[in-house]
Amino acid sequence: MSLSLLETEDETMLRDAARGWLADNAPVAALRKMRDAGQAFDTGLWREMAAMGWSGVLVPESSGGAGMGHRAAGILAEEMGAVLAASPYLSSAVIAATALQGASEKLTAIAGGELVYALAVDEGTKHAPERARLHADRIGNGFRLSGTKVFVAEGASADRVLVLARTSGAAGDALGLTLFDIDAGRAGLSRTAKATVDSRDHAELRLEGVEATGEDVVGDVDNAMAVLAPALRAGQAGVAAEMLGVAGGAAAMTLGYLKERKQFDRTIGSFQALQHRAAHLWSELEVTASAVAHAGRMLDADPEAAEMAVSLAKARATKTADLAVREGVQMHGGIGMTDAYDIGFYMKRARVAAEWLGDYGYHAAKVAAARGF
Amino acid sequence: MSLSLLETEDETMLRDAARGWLADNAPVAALRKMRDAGQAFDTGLWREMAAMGWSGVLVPESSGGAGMGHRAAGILAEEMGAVLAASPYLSSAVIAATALQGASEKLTAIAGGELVYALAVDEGTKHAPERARLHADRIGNGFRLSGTKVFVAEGASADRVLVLARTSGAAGDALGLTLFDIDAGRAGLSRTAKATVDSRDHAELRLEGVEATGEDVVGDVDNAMAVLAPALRAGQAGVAAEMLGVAGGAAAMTLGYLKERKQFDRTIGSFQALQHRAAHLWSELEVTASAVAHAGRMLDADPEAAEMAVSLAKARATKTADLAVREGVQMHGGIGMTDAYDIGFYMKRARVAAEWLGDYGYHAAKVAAARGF
Amino acid sequence: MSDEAARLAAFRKDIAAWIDEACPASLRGRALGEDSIVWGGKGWAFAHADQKDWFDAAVAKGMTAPMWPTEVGGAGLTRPEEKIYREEMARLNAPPPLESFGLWMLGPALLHFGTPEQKAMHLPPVVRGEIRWCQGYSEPGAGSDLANVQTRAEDMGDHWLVNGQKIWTSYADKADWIFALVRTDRSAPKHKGISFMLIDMASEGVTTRPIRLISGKSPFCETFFDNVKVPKDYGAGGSAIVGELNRGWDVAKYLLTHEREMIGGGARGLLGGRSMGEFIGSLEESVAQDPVIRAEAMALEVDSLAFALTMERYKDRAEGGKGVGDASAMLKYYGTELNKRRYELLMSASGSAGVEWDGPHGSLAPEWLRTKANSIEGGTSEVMLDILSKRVLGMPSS
Amino acid sequence: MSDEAARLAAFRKDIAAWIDEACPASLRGRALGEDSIVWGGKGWAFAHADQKDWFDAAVAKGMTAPMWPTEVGGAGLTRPEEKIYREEMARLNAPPPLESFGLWMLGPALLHFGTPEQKAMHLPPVVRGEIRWCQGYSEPGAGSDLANVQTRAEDMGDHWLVNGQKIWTSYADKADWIFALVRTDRSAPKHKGISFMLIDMASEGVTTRPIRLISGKSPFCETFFDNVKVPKDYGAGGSAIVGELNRGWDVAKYLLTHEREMIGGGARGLLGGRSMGEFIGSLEESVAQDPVIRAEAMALEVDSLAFALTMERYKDRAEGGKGVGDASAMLKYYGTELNKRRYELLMSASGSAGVEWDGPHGSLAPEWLRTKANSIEGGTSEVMLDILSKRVLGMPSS
Repeated sequence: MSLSLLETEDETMLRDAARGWLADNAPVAALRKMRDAGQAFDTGLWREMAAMGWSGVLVPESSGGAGMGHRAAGILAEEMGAVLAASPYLSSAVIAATALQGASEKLTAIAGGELVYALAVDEGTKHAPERARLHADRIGNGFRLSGTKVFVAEGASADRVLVLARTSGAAGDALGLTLFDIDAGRAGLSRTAKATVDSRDHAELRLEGVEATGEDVVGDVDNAMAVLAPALRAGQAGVAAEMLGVAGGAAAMTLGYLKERKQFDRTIGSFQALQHRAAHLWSELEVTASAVAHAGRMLDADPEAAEMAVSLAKARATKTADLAVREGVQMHGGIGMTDAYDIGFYMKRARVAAEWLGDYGYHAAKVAAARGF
Repeated sequence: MSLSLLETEDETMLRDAARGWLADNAPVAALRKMRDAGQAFDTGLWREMAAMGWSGVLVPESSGGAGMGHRAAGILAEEMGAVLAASPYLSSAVIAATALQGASEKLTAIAGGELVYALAVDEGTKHAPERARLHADRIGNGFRLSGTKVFVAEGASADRVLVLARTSGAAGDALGLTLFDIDAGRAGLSRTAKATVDSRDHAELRLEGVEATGEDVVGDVDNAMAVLAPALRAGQAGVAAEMLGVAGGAAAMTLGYLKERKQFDRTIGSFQALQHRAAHLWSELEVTASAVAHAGRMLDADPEAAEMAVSLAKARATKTADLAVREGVQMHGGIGMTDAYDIGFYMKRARVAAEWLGDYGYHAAKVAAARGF
Repeated sequence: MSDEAARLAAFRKDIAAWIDEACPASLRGRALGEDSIVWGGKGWAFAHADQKDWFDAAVAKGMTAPMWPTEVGGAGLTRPEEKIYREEMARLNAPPPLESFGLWMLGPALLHFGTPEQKAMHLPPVVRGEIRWCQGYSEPGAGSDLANVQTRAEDMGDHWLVNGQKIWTSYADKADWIFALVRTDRSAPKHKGISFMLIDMASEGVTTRPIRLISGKSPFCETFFDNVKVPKDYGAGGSAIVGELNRGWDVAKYLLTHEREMIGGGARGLLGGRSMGEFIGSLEESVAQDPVIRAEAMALEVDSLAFALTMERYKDRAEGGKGVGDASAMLKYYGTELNKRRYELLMSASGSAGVEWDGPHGSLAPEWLRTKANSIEGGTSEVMLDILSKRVLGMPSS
Repeated sequence: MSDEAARLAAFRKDIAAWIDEACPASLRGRALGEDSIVWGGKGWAFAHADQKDWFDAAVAKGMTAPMWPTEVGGAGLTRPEEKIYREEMARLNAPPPLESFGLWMLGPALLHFGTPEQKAMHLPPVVRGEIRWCQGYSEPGAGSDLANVQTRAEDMGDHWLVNGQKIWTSYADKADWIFALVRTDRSAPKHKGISFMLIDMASEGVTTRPIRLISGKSPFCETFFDNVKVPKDYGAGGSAIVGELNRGWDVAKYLLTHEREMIGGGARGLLGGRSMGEFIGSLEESVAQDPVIRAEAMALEVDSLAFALTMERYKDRAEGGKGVGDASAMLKYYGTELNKRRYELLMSASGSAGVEWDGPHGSLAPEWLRTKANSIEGGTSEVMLDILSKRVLGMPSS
C-alpha cells in the first residue's frame, strides 16, 4: 500500500474551514455552558453542522450526503476533539451511516441531521460485542427483545437506536447476533442517562419485551457482524481521530501556557525538564497522527482490510491523549485543577473516549493478533 | 512486623569494612583483568574473602562460620555488586550454605572457602524449578541421573554441584523432585562454560547416567522443595542485594560524571532535564533499598514467611538496576559506549542478574499471588 | 528477648486492649471517607455517639497526639511505641480518633519553634479537638514559588494590619484559626521579610470563598484579608508570630519538609486495606486477564509495597535523630506519583463503570481527578525533583 | 484510475520484473547482517558471483541511487516511484545492491551544496561503488557539541595543512575518502570558521585506530591527521571545500537533518521482517504468557507500526518540497528509543539464552548493547529534544 498520509489540498481546506467554524461556534466554553445547563449537546449547533454536510460526511451524494469518506470524517472528528465539540457526529453520521449503507431514506435523514442514531452494543464495562446477551426471541413473524445495554453514547437523546441482540448461540459467539434498528420511543424501551465525567450523553438502555419485525433487522439475522463490524471500525477510527484532536487541543493549551506563565522570575517553558517532556509529547502526537491518517486512508481504500489500521489508531490515540491530558494538568499546576480552567475538560473526555468502543488493551491485542500473536 | 529497616551499628561497620576492602582489592578493574584473561573469578581473592568470614556469613559459628545472617549477607552482596566483585559468594556461601543446613562438615568447608558449590536448577531459558525434567532413576540402592541443566552460576568452576532432579511426577509438579549433592568430577558429568556478557561463570551441565547414592540426597527424596525453597529465597534476596549494589554503583559513577563533564560550556549536571532524571533514579534506588533491607530482615526473623519480601526485593532490584544502567550509559554519552570505560560492565552484569533465579515478571507474579491475585 | 523487646511486647498488649475496649465496634473496618473523619473545631458536630466516645477516650489518654509531650496533652510515646500503636490500630481496624492540620502542621511548628507561652496556649486545644486550624501559604499566581508572598502585615504598634489573599486554603471555611505566611518587611529580599503568623479566622475582615475543582466540590478556599487587625500578643503571653520576626521562611521550610513526608504516604481512598489485585479480581473476569492491566497491577503492587516500607524506614530515620530533611522531597514525589498511577489503573480497570460521577464504584471518578492535585499541592513533583537534584545529589546550578 | 495511477501501476510491474530477473534467488530473503552488505570501495571484494551480478545490474540501471539524477549515474526516480521500488524490493526480499556513506551522506551534501565540478568528480564513483566514503565530524571530548571543532586546516597557498583528531569515524579503516569538518578560521566564533572538506584517506599523515565498544568489535575508529596536505583543487576543477569557505556548519547541519531521518528508521537487526510476536512465539510457551512481556510486546508492535507510518509520512513531506527540517529530530529521537526498547524486550524474552555473546540467538547480545549507541550517535536524544522544544515548539531559552 503506497497510500500517502499527507493531506490533499481539499482535506486541508476542509480542516481549516472546520477549525474556523468550531472556534467561533463550539469552543470549550460551549461545552461548559451545556454541562452547567445539564445538556449533552446543542441541537441547533448539530443542525448547523448538518447544513455544512458534516452529518452526511459518509452518506453518498445520491442519498443527499456529502460522500467525503473516512479520512475526511476523521479530519472533522479531530477538529471537534480539539475543542471538545459535543455532537452526535460519531454515533449518527459515522457509525449508523456506515451500518445502514444502502438504506437510502434513513441515510438521507441522517445526512439532513433530522434523525439522530445511537449504537447500543455493550453490556459489560468493557467493549465486547460478541459477549452480547440481550436476547431477541422469535415470536410469530417478529422478535421480542429483552436485556440491558450500557454506555450507549447519545443513548438518551437519539431518535433511533441500533441494538445488538442475540438471536442464537451463546454469549461469546460472534455468530448468532442480529442488529436491530429500533425507534427510541418504542414500548418497552426505557433509557437512563448517566452522569459521566465528560458531560456527554451516555445512557443505560433497558429493553423489556420490545417488539421488532423483520423490517427492523439491519443486514441478516444471526449475522450482525457483516454490518456491525464495518460500523465499529468506522466508529473506532472516528473516536481515534477525535482523541488525537483532544490530545492536540490539550497539548496546544499546555504549550501556550508554558510560553506565557512565569515562575521564579522565568517563563516556565524555559525549564529544560519541561521542554523535554513537551518535546516528547509532541513526538507522540506526530506518531499518532500518522496512525490516525492511515486508518482513514485504509477505510477509504480497502475497508475489509482496515481492521489492524483502525485498532492501531485507537490504541495509539488512547495512549497519546492520556499522556497529553496528564502532562497538561500537571504542567498547568494549581490552576489546571480548578473547574474554572478548561484543561480538566480534556482529561475527562479523554478518559471516557479511552473506554468507548474498545480500550487500549483491546486494540493493542487486535494489532498483536493481526501480527500473529 | 515492626522490624526497623535502619542499619544497626554493627551492620554499618560491616558495610564500611567491606566497602573499603573491595575498593582496594576488587575494583571493576579487577573484573576487567579477569575478563581479558578469560577467568571467571580470582581464587586468591575468594580465599581472602573467606578469611574475613564472608564465605561463612550464613554458617553457624559452631560449624566454623560467622553466622551473621541474611541481612548481613545482603550488605556484603550489595557492596560486591557496587564494584562488580566476582566470586562464588552467592552460589556457595549463600545458596548452598542454606540448602545444606545441618550438614556441619560441608558447611565448615564452605565457610573455609575450600569447597565451592554451584546450584543447577533450571533447564529452560527462564527460572522454573518445578519444570525440571532431568531425571534420577532408581537403580538398585542408588540413582542414575541424566539430563541437562543450563545457566548454572559457577557451574564450570565449582567443586560440587547441587542438582535438582525429578524422581517422580511430571514436569510442572512441585513434588517428585529431589536435590542431589554431586562432586563435579563424578563420571558422566560434563560441563560447558558459556561466554556470557557479564564475563562470569555460567555453564551448561550435561549428566549422562551420573550415579548417586542415598548419601548424596539433600533432605528427603521427592521433596526437594523443603531444602531448595529456603536456599532459593536466600539466593534471590542475595542477588537482589547485589543488583541494588550494581544500580548504586552505576548511579554513583553517573552522578560523578554529571558533576564533572562539561559540554556547551556548562557542567552537564546543571541541565535540568538530566537533574530530574538523576533525582528520579535516586528515588527508585531509595525505594529499592527498603525492599532489599526488608527481605534480609524477614529471612532472619521468619524465613518461612519471607517469600513475598524476597520476591519484592528481586522485582524491585531488577527494575532499578535496569534503569540505573540504561541511564548510566546514556548520560555518559559516547565514552560510556567504549569498552575502555567501566559503565558497560554494570549494564552487562545487570542483564545477567536480571535473569538469574527469576526475572521481574516471575517475582512480580509471586508478589501478586501473595496479595491475592 | 531483650528488656526493650519485652517492654514493647507488653506495650503492644496494653495498647491493643485499650483500643479494643475504647473503640466501638461500629467504627471498625469502615472505608475511610471524608464523612467519617473527625476534624474537631468550634463548629464540630459528631456524626453519632460512638464516634464521640472513641474521641473522648483518646483525648483522655493523650492518644489524639500520641508522640506529643504529656504537658500539652499528648501521650509522649517513643517512635517504636507509636509504630506499634499504629500497627495495632490497623490490625483492629480502628479509625484515627482525630485528624487535623493542628496535629499535622501547626503542632510540629510550635513544638520546634514556639515559645512556652505559644505551646501552652495553642497545643492543648488542638489535642482536645477544640480548635481547628488551616494553612495559609499559597497565593494567587505564585504557584510553586511559595516565597513570593504578597500578603502584607503592617506594624501598627500594638497590632499588625493584614491585607492580601491566600489560595488553596483547605477547609478555610470551617477553620477557627489560620497559620499564614505574611510579608512583614517589604524592603527585604524575597525569602527574608516573611513572618509565620497565627490569625483568628473570626477576626473582622477575614472572608473565604470555596474553589470548585475538576473533581467537583473541594475543601479548598480562597481566603481574603481586608484590613484584618492581628494583636501582637494574644493575652496569655503568646505572640502572633512563630519563630523570629521576618524569619518565617525557616518555619515554613521546616513544615514543608514535614508536610512532604505526610503527603507522600497519605494516599487514602477506595482500596482501603484491599490490594489492587483484590479490587481487580472483583471486576469482570476479562479485566484480570488483560495483560496490559495485569502487568501494571503487578508493578503497582510491587512499587506500593516497597514504597510503604520506605515510608517506615524514613520515619525510623527521622526519629533516630538523623533527620530526613530535603530527602523528604523523595517521599512526596514518589508517593504522589504512585497514587496517581494507582487511580489511573483503577479507572482503566473499571471501564465504563468508572467514568460515572457516582457509579457502581461510588466516588472513584472524583477521587481519580482529585489525585491529579497530589503532585501539585505541597510542592509540585518538578520542585521536588529540583530539591533532590540540587540539595541531596549536589548537582550544580545552571 | 487516473493517468498517474496507471503510470505508477505500469512502473510497479516493470520494476518488479526487473528486480525478479536481476536479483539472484540466492540473495533473497536472507537476514540482513553486516556480512551481507555491499559497501563498495577500492578494496572491496564481493562475497560471491551472485552478489556481484546483482550489483552490476543495479549500477547499470542507476538503481544504486534510485532518486539521483541520471547525469551522475542515478535512476532519476520520483518519490512515488522510489516508494514503489522499495515496496517491491521488500516484497521480493531483495537486498539493497549497495550501501554507503557516499550514497547516504556525501551525495545529498554535494547535490545540495556542490559545484558541477564536484558533482561530476565524486558522485559517479559513489553510484558505481568505486569509492567508499567515511564521515569525520566528532572529536574527542566534544561529545554533543559538534561545532566544537579543533581539527584545523591552515591555508598554505595551494593546499591546506590539516592537523587534529576525529573520533567515531565509522569504517575509517576501510574508507577511501573522508568528508570532515575542519576549522579554517580560528579567530571566528565557534559555529563560523568551520569548513566541510573532502580528504583522500590515502594521503600521507592519515592514520586510523579502531575503537572497541561495550558490544565488542566495532566499525568505529579514531582518525588522526598529522600534517596532512590537502590540495585546494583536485585537478578536475573540484575544490576540496564543499559550500562556502568557513560556512561548513551549514553543510553539516543540512546533513545532520538528513542523517537523523535515516537513523530513526534504520533499525536493522534480528527481527528482520518478523514481528515481535512471531519471535516471542518461537520461544518457550511460558514467555508469551508472561503478562509483563506480552504487554510490552503489544505496545512495541503498536508503536513500531505507527512509527513506520510516520517515517513514510515525513519522507512524503520532504519530497513534497515542504522539507522536514528540525522536525527530523523527532524521527531520530523516536526511532532510536524505540529500537532500544525493542532490544530490551528481545533480551528479556530470550532469558538466559540471550545473555551469551554467541548463543542460540546468534548476535542478539552484541546487537542489544550496540543499540545503546543509537540514542547517542548522530546527536543524543537529549540534543534532539532540545532541538524540538526550541526550534519546533518555540520554547524560550533559559
